[in-house]
Amino acid sequence: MRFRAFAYALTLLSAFAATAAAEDEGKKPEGAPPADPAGFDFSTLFEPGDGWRSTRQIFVWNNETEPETLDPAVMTGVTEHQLALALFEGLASHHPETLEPIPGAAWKWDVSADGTVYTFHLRKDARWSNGDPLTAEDFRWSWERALREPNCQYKEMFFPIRGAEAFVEANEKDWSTVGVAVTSPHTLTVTLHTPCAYFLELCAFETLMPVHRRTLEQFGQLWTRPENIVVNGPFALDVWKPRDRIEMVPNAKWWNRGIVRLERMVIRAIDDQSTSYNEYLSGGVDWIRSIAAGKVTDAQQQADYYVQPYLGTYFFRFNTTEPPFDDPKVRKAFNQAIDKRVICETVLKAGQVPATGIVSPGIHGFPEFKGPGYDPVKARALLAEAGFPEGKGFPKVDVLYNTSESHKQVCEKLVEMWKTNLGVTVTLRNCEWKVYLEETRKLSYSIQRAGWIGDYADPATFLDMWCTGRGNNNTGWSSAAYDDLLARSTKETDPAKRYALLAEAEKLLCTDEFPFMPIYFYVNQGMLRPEVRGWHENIRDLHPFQYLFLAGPTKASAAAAGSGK
Amino acid sequence: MSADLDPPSDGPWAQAWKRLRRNAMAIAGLVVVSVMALAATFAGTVAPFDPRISESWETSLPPGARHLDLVNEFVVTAGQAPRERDVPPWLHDGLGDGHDHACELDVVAEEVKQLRVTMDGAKVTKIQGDGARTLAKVELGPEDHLRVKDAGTRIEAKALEPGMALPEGVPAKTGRWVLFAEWVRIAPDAKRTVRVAYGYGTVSAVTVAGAAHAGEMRIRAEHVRDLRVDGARKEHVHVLGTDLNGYDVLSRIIFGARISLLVGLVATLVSLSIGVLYGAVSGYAGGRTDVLMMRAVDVLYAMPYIFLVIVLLTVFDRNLIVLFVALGLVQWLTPARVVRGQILSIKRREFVDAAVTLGTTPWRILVRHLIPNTMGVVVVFTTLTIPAVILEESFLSFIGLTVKFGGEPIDSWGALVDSGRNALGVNGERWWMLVFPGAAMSLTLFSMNFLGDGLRDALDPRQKGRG
Amino acid sequence: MSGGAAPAVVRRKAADTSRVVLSVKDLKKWFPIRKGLFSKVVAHVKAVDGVTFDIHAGETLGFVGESGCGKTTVGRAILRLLDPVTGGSASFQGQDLLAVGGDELRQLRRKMQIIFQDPYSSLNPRMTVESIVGEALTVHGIVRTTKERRERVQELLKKVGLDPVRHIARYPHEFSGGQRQRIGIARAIALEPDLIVCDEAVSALDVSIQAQIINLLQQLQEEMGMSYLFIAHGLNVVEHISHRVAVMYLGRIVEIAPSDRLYDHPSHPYTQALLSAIPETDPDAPMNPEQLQGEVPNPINPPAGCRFHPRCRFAEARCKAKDQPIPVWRIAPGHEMACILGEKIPGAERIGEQPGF
Amino acid sequence: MGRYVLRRLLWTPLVLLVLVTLTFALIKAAPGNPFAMDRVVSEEIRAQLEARYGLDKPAIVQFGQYLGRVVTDFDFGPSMKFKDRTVNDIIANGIGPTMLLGACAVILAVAIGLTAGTIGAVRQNSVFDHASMSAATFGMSVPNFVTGPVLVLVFALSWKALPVSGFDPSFSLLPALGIAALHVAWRVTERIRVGPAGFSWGREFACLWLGLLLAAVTSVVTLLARSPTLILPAVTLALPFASRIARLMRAGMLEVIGQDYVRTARAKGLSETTVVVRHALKGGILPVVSYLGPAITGVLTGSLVVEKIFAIPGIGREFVEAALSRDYMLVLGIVVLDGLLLVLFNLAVDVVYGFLDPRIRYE
Repeated sequence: MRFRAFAYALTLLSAFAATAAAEDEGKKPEGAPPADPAGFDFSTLFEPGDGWRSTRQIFVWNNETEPETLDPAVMTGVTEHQLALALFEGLASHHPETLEPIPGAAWKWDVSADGTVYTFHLRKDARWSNGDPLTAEDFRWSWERALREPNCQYKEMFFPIRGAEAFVEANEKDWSTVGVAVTSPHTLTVTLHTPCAYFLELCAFETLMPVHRRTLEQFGQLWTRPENIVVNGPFALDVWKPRDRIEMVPNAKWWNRGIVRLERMVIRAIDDQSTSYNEYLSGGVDWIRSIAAGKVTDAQQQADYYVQPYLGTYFFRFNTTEPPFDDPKVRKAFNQAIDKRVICETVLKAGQVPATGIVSPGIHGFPEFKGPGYDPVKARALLAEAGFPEGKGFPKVDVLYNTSESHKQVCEKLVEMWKTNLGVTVTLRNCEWKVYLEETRKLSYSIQRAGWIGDYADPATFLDMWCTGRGNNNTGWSSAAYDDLLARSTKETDPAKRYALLAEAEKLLCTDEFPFMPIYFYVNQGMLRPEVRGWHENIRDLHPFQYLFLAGPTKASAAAAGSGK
Repeated sequence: MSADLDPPSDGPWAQAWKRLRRNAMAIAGLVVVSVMALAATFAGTVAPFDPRISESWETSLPPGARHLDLVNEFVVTAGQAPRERDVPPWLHDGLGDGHDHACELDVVAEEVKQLRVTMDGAKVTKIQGDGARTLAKVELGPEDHLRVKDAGTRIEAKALEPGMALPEGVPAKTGRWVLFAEWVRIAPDAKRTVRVAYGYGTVSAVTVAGAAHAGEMRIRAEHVRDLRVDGARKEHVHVLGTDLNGYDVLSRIIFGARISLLVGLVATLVSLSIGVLYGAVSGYAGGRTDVLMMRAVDVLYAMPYIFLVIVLLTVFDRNLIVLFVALGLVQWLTPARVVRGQILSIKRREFVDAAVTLGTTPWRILVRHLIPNTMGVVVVFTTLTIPAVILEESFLSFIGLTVKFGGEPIDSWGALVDSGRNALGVNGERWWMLVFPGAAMSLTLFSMNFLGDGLRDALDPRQKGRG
Repeated sequence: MSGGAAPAVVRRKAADTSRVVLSVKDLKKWFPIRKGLFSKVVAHVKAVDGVTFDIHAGETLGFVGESGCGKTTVGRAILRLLDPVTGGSASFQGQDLLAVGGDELRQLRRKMQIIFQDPYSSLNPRMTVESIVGEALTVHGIVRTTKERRERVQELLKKVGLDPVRHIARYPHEFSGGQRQRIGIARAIALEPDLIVCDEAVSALDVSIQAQIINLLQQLQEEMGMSYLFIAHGLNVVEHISHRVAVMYLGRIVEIAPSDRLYDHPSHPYTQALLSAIPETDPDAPMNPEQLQGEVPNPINPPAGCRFHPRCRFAEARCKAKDQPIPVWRIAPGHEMACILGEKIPGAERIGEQPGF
Repeated sequence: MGRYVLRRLLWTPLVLLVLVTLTFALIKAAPGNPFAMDRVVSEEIRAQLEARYGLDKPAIVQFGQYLGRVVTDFDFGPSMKFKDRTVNDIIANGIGPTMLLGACAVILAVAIGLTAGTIGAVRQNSVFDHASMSAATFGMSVPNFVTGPVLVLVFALSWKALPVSGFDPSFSLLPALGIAALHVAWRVTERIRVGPAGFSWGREFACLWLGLLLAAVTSVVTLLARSPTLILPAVTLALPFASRIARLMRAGMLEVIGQDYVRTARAKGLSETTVVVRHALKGGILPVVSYLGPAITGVLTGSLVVEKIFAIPGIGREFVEAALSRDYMLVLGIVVLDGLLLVLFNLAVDVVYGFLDPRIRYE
């Protein structure tokens, strides 16, 4: 569950229309690896394409900024996440199109009937890049290390596992209380405290990826250097020039080496979005993951531009512990006074979808909730009911947002609409990211801008946090009925019934209560060369690099090949 | 030695002024700076538009673009006085001028969906609309039609789906290209004329197609095709165009001048006050005090100041006061040194000894005798520091340390220039968002520099031509 | 001051020798020379090295010597412009001049003023004549309103021969050198002081203007009765105005005598040399055999023995001996001189000595 | 002179101490936590983190430990943002590009500025003079975050002649060319060295200076010719300084040319070039040299912008981000480093100035 509002807010990624996809399903493409014994046929992911053999397979793309770390357990950001996907592999991995968990380091898994015990069977041929076998003990050690590592800030990812939360929060020393057991060198048994529908997705998440024990113990902080690092993913680190570029080559020891067609990835760290865009235009890179706000109009004219829905919601929190927003009527009035369509079409302009619910659409099988929409007359009536006819006597309130041009524009628009439709004057208060976070934590705001990006394709990622006392609630809002719905959903093992419970929870939030005010669902825009294949649209910004290849030469790949690499 | 000194005397300032007046460039600079300062001071009156109200459907209009004079939504109710924000200023003004007025709005209420169609030659490969969603197929209703955005050319098709070829008439291109299409759905009462009679404080009647309309009437500005007030077409013009958010560029520049000039002036005054006082005290005190104070300056001189400013601005709330202090702190060292040097030579002059023998207190000597004699340098420093500070501020805007002016969404020139450079298209599209704020800033800096040079020459003729 | 014709010589009034205004004893002012990393004092410039004299009420004491002899330093030390002095004492009207400070000093300053050599740098270019002359009045609270001040300043301007109406609002740069010096004088007399140090007050002026200013000073002395310490580098300048004249050489007084006596009977070789440097108006006078040779020695490291010996016509071997005191002789009432060979002068009476080196 | 340099060097630690203390105090006063994240981290995890970086101790203890580490081991501590890297490591990576870029910019600026200024002064009031001075005033008034993108637009996107961003310097030919240039410069300046009055230290230094300048310019031009990624950033960074230097140079030259000794030289019938090179240049260059101190500070500031626009892996980009993400250790490290550089460069400039202008005495 990553709640990310910074520069990445609008910039998420998705897929280029893979036009040539799956021409003839049944036939195994030439050069594809053998089918996996587990039953999942990886060869279906080996997309056929002409001309890749005659092309230097060098993929140059911009990863926006310098990664804070290459240690998967310590990572927190999108930038790092991209790199972890290439360098490491969890027990499960992602299907590049559907994002369903498919076998990764484990070739199959069994789940107990009550959904709480997972038995993972690791591949016997899985190896570290230095040739060491990858075993269940590697995972157990890596997970224990992550839970003990102070720098690991995503420990929450382990919390479905029995005893993990106590191990961290109560500073437990005894590992045996945690439901992770190595039952054979290649079998890992994980016990959860309650069923967790998305646990396999978590197993593909970077925090749960394994690290090589001997390397860490030998090199300490320096273990991620190109000369030291030992990985278990499809790519190995070759060059790391901080703030400039990272280069990767295929990991020769990876169990599915045959599927990897790229011979090299050059990953730039251009953080200025205008520069990034210019670099794409000039042919310097073949994929950029975001577009500068000022360049969107320009980019939309280009055929290479892509835009996709993204698993994330942009909303505003209300501080429900203090008047006037302790009154749900006021919150609802504020919500209905906003014409979200105008914000999407005139401010954001990248095809963002106006939001009336909190759960981002696109989660398979979960219906999109349609809450009350823009209705200034109704909004005024609600405000009058709450005791502020035409906004008279409304206390001084402000909108807190972190400094950023696009947030500013959205906030300005909101203020304008509240003024026009409700007669209420709201002032703007911006502060810098790290300060904004502290202010949020202390509830020192009236209205606060927020964004929430789901870490797994499950509605729970958007609904969990509104339970009483959850760390990311940050509104002071609490409802016993809501808590009950969520508790019941966790215990429900039937997916359809579970979704129904969650849908009811969303309805509870977004019909009358509105501890927050949803504005829009994120989209993800970028530019991608048509020559890049094996790259699919999806709502989570995940494009496993092992399936990518170039169907023809690009300027960037030619230049990179020319420079002697 | 004749004692006849008529005509009446000139003070040293008057003399400098005389010399300055002979310097055409400096005077031109002075005029420009004064005009800018006046415009900034009376921004509310001078600016044609409110820089806080964006006209969101009037984005990226080129300079000189004319537009119907409406803001976003037009909301009236018969028998009521409309709220200020709901109607354009002309209507509001008309309510109070003691006459009856009427305005007519031609409204076409059509629902337009934007479609982004990726083409390969004449073949449709992908359709996106309704947010970022990829559409499998677009089926048009009986009243619907498709048209090419901006050009308005009708696309004669009843459905749109990947794989199909577009009918002729649509300008086909080779290779992959993007067609922006509009899917137009016209409501049954699509075309109507709304007539609003108003005056004497209220809207007296709202009529739609001849029939009186009761209750609230909301009209989206983007649906209005024509607007006549008392029979005359009502338009306004954006002399320098509008920006990506629909703000009037000229008004933004005028309001931006407020911040930039204010920052420049106040930070300069802060720095010079500190610098002059410090330098003067140090120079006049002399001896160990002087050594100590100057060593402190040396120490501070070696600091990478911009780094400290950045730290300051990230540490404290980013408001104007902090910016003044931060920028002022950067700039005071050089004046302190120069003023000290001046004081050292001035304090040796005998009029200071004379003042001492008269029993004048050290403080009075400092204030009455020493500091006034450094004013020439100080004035020159002011005119040269202001542009430096304005540049400094713009630089901070660029690296993301924009300063807010009392919570108002008003940007400094630096921030305007930065958003202008971001908006600049590959072939120089939307140049006006960069060029005009940039020109305003450069012109001011230019003028200040010329004025500074001129002042230096005028105040200290021996230094002529330096730097 | 109606200029044009040669100025009439104003007779100087006799001084009141019964009242001593200023008494200076063994005054020393050394300036340290610092060097090196830690600014260590390595030597001193002994600008004034033991000077003793009195000034009586209404008297003009001429102070003469080549540049660098320390005469200006004496003047400034007395006015407390060079704090602190290295040694000695000075009392002004019985008050210890060197010990007072703060407000007391500022009160004392009302009674002692200075007129500077350079009429250009001694006036603040950013102030009008009114504020220059009137400043002292404001500072000491003598005037309360601006009107009162203007009236007082106008009176003063009239006194020094400036136009009280046309000149009062002007800035210094609009005046000629002589006029500026008058402004300086106006400023000095504004507080009606008892002593004015005229620090080469006329040296920078043309000869004709010099006479005008000197006459003005004498006139003012007659009217207001203050004493002058009149510093000059040539004996000719002080001749007419001084009651007594002191001759300084390298930080010490070598001879002091009533004016007439000194010019008629110069007894120190240095005084003789200075006198002979005055251009003769009599074309028949013989060429001067007593011209000074050489340069003034470095005051950081003055010659051993008699400081004048390297340039002295009469110097003998004993004059060069180190560490000997220099005897001081009285030749006539009020006429004293310091010379190792003083016993050769008839009637010389040894009355004391200056310390040697 | 030597003593002056020594004294200035002795001051350096004090300067740095004040700098560190000031920065440390500021940072400690800052709201916002380096470990604040967009998701809420429980107090236990946060406490563990703070303990890891020593933030649980009182500020004064932290400061003491920090100073101790810096002084004894020259260890600026771990970065709080970059979990795999230390501040030393980050600075070591970033300082090279920043210095290289800065050096290129300063040398380019000096070369362009001196040439334009000299020609402007010699051909006073000519078309060239007016044009170059207008350009210079303009160059001083346009911020480099405008010049940079416009240059990119023209040279990289429209003409496609240069890359948009990156950092890929190539040094292969540099040493040879540098030596060759020095040799040529020596040859050329020989004509000046053999003046009428024989040996003179002042003239020797002037020649050496000129020679070094020529060599530096040649090296930079070679470097730029071989490293296309460096051209736009170097030019962007150089322009405002070139403008200022051109103006200073022109004014300085005009003053010198008006002086008697230059008139005498002309009257002696020496050629215009000889007069300019042998007599006027040295005097005219003084204001330029005294401007180099501030220019170096300016280059450091400007590199923050240029590094961002051209994605150069320099120290400036690190700094801004470090300040925003409250990476205390990195902020401190960079501030100290830049302070040190500034002190040393300013000292060097003062020394050069002292050589060029015998009137200046360093007590």
